[in-house]
Amino acid sequence: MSYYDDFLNFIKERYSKKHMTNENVSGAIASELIVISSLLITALLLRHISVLLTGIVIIILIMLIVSNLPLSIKLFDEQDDSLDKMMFYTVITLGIIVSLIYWSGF
Amino acid sequence: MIEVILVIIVTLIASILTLLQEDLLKVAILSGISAVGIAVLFQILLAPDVALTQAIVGGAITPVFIALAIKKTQRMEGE
Amino acid sequence: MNYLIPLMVIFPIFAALLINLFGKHNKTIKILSFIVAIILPLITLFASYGLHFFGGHKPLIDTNITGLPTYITSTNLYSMHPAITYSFTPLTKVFIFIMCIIVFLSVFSYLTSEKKASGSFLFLVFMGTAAVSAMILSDDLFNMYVFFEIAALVQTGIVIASKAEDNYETALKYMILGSIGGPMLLLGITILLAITGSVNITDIAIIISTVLIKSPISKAVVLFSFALILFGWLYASGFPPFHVIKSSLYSKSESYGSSILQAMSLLTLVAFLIAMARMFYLINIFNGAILIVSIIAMILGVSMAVMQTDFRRMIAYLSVGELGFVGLGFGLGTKFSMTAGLFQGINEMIVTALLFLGLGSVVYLTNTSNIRKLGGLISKSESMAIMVLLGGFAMAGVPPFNGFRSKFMIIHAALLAGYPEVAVIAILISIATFFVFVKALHGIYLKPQPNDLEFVHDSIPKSVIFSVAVLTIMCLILGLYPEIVTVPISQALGGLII
Amino acid sequence: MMISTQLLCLFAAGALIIIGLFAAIFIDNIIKKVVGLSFIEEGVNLFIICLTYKEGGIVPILAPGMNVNWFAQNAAYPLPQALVLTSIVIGASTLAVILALTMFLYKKYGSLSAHEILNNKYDMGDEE
Repeated sequence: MSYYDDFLNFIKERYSKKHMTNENVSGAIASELIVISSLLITALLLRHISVLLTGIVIIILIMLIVSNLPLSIKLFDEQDDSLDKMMFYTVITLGIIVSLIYWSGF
Repeated sequence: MIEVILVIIVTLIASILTLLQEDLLKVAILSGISAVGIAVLFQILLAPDVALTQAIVGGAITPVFIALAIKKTQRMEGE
Repeated sequence: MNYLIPLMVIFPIFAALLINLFGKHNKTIKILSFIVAIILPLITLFASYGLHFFGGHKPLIDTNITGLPTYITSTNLYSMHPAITYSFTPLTKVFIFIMCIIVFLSVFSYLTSEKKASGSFLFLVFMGTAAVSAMILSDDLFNMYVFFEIAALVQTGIVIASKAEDNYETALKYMILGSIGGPMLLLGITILLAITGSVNITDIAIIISTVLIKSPISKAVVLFSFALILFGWLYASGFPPFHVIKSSLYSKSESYGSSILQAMSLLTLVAFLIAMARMFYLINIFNGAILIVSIIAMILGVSMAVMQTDFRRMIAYLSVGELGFVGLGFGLGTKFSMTAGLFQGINEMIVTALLFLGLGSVVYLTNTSNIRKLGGLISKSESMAIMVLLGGFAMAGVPPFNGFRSKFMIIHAALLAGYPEVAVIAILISIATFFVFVKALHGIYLKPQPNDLEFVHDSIPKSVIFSVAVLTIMCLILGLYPEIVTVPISQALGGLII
Repeated sequence: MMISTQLLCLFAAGALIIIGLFAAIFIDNIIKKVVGLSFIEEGVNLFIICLTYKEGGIVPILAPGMNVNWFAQNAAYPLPQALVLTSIVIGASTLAVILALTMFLYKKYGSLSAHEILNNKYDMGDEE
């Protein structure tokens, strides 16, 4: 249960001004599990390109995830309705899509 | 060739200056200049009908829209 | 020549202008828009399949002109399409018909539950219907781009016309982001136009697959244009990074508006997805790119939906996440999976409309959408609660509803194509969807009613219950007899994708 | 390598698009941001017209008495030019809608800063 307690404390610290309910905590935990499990499974798709790459990527991913817990709150903060963040991610995505597709298509 | 380079330089400088202005009315006018520069480029690139439309829409109508919006809001950026 | 095909686009535009003209006369526009909304699905139903060439300019190969020089008859020029071409296939028929049904039900519940009908809202609704119908009918990329921009303006307009708070801000954000997404799509289309000399999708597909893909230099140009069109498609369909703005667009509109908005973005998604699949299917990273984008959309959409406490926002994020399944079908790249993906698209359209309309009644009753402040509404209307529950089942993929059929097909297709990971992710996302529904339904209907909950209206209008019931029955029918939809889709796909 | 008119104009189009993307991220004032974004649209239009250009060609208008074969070989490509006309009008109408929305929002907030107006965060439903 220590993970749950850590999580609860983290959220309480973060949103101490507002009242917390079970719904928020259960939602945050569910979202956390979904994000972690689906990211790891998605990384497995790389095995169609190279098995070694998959291993490296998964190890890096696990390290990143462990060092960034809890993910869901951070993701939530990144995806609020502010135009600055949306615009930033839009331009970044444009760059990533164009360069990745251009260089990996050959 | 030299006139093409001149027009391009004017267009680009106008569009960069647009983004550096504090006074929003100057933004409207400079964006008009840059749009007219593009219209001249259209004429050089053998598209006279597009050049006409661009000169009217970009050089006159859009700056007027912006100027009207400024009149309803505020003129200087920092206020 | 089949004149009912262009009528599908012209009639709603004409009706929209007429309704806007009578904007002051409440009774007139109510009757007028009701009649138009009835006629719209009928046009689709009675039109026969085929091509329509605007201005009658057929390709030279189809005309009776003889004595042309050999440099025309021996090249691609002979079979090129000079006119804007609309092609009406079983696939388009299914999509436009269901869109029209949703428009009818939304407009019907709008007209009966609001005392004063707003002419501008109805104008936007019919204009949007025309735009998305044209997009999915059109065989011409530039025509699609023009209607895509019209659809973006219409979506903004529907949000502006609503009474939700902060709607102007959301509309402005959408427009500002759109001024990056739209031009990039245009740039991609123009690069294709420059290298092939045509904007007709069939011509471009033939030229790319026979000539351009062979040489590395021209392939680079095709790849560049694919990247730009993919980016424009992300904006059109609300995949990440546009999922935040799209879901906030849905949640800031009236429930009638949201149900039409999501149908519009779904049709846009399908139209551009089919166009891209026809043009770029030979590029080796096409499937991979679509697959990755869809999976990211599913993960982000559903994980965000789980954390919301505003139920409109919840459904909005869910609908973005479920759109990922449509992309998933195309990303797997087999004909079976594409059929499954498009079938899922249809189900998604029906179910999300059901949920927006059904839960919109909660906003109608209490004027709030925050789950914290709600509770115990099952005492107000049991039938609505049950239908919303069934809708939630359909979206999460519980048998015997349509969502189960399409998701099962997608998972099956993923296993057949050799991607078990994709199947696992699809199942995970479905479970999360179900979780979201349990949370929302408990919060709205089953939790004890808070003392400070105030009611604006006393009961839900009968028309909304009727609309939701019709949509529920459609879910059930499609779940029991999926052949009604899957057979025409797979027939049409066989002809479209070479 | 000789630098042609077409190549120069392509560079200009690219520069305009990049200026627009720069404005999208770094400019805060909404009116300036929108003007900057309209540069993306204009850059794309310029790009399209560049593609139709033919070195030493003529304007694609068929005057009476012109030899049709000679015209077909020398005229610029007219189809994209027709498309650009539509695109210009779309850009202008989008700009008009954005400016109208800006005017509404100015009444509400008394400011033109995108950071102040458009950053209203959506919390976990805890407001009020």
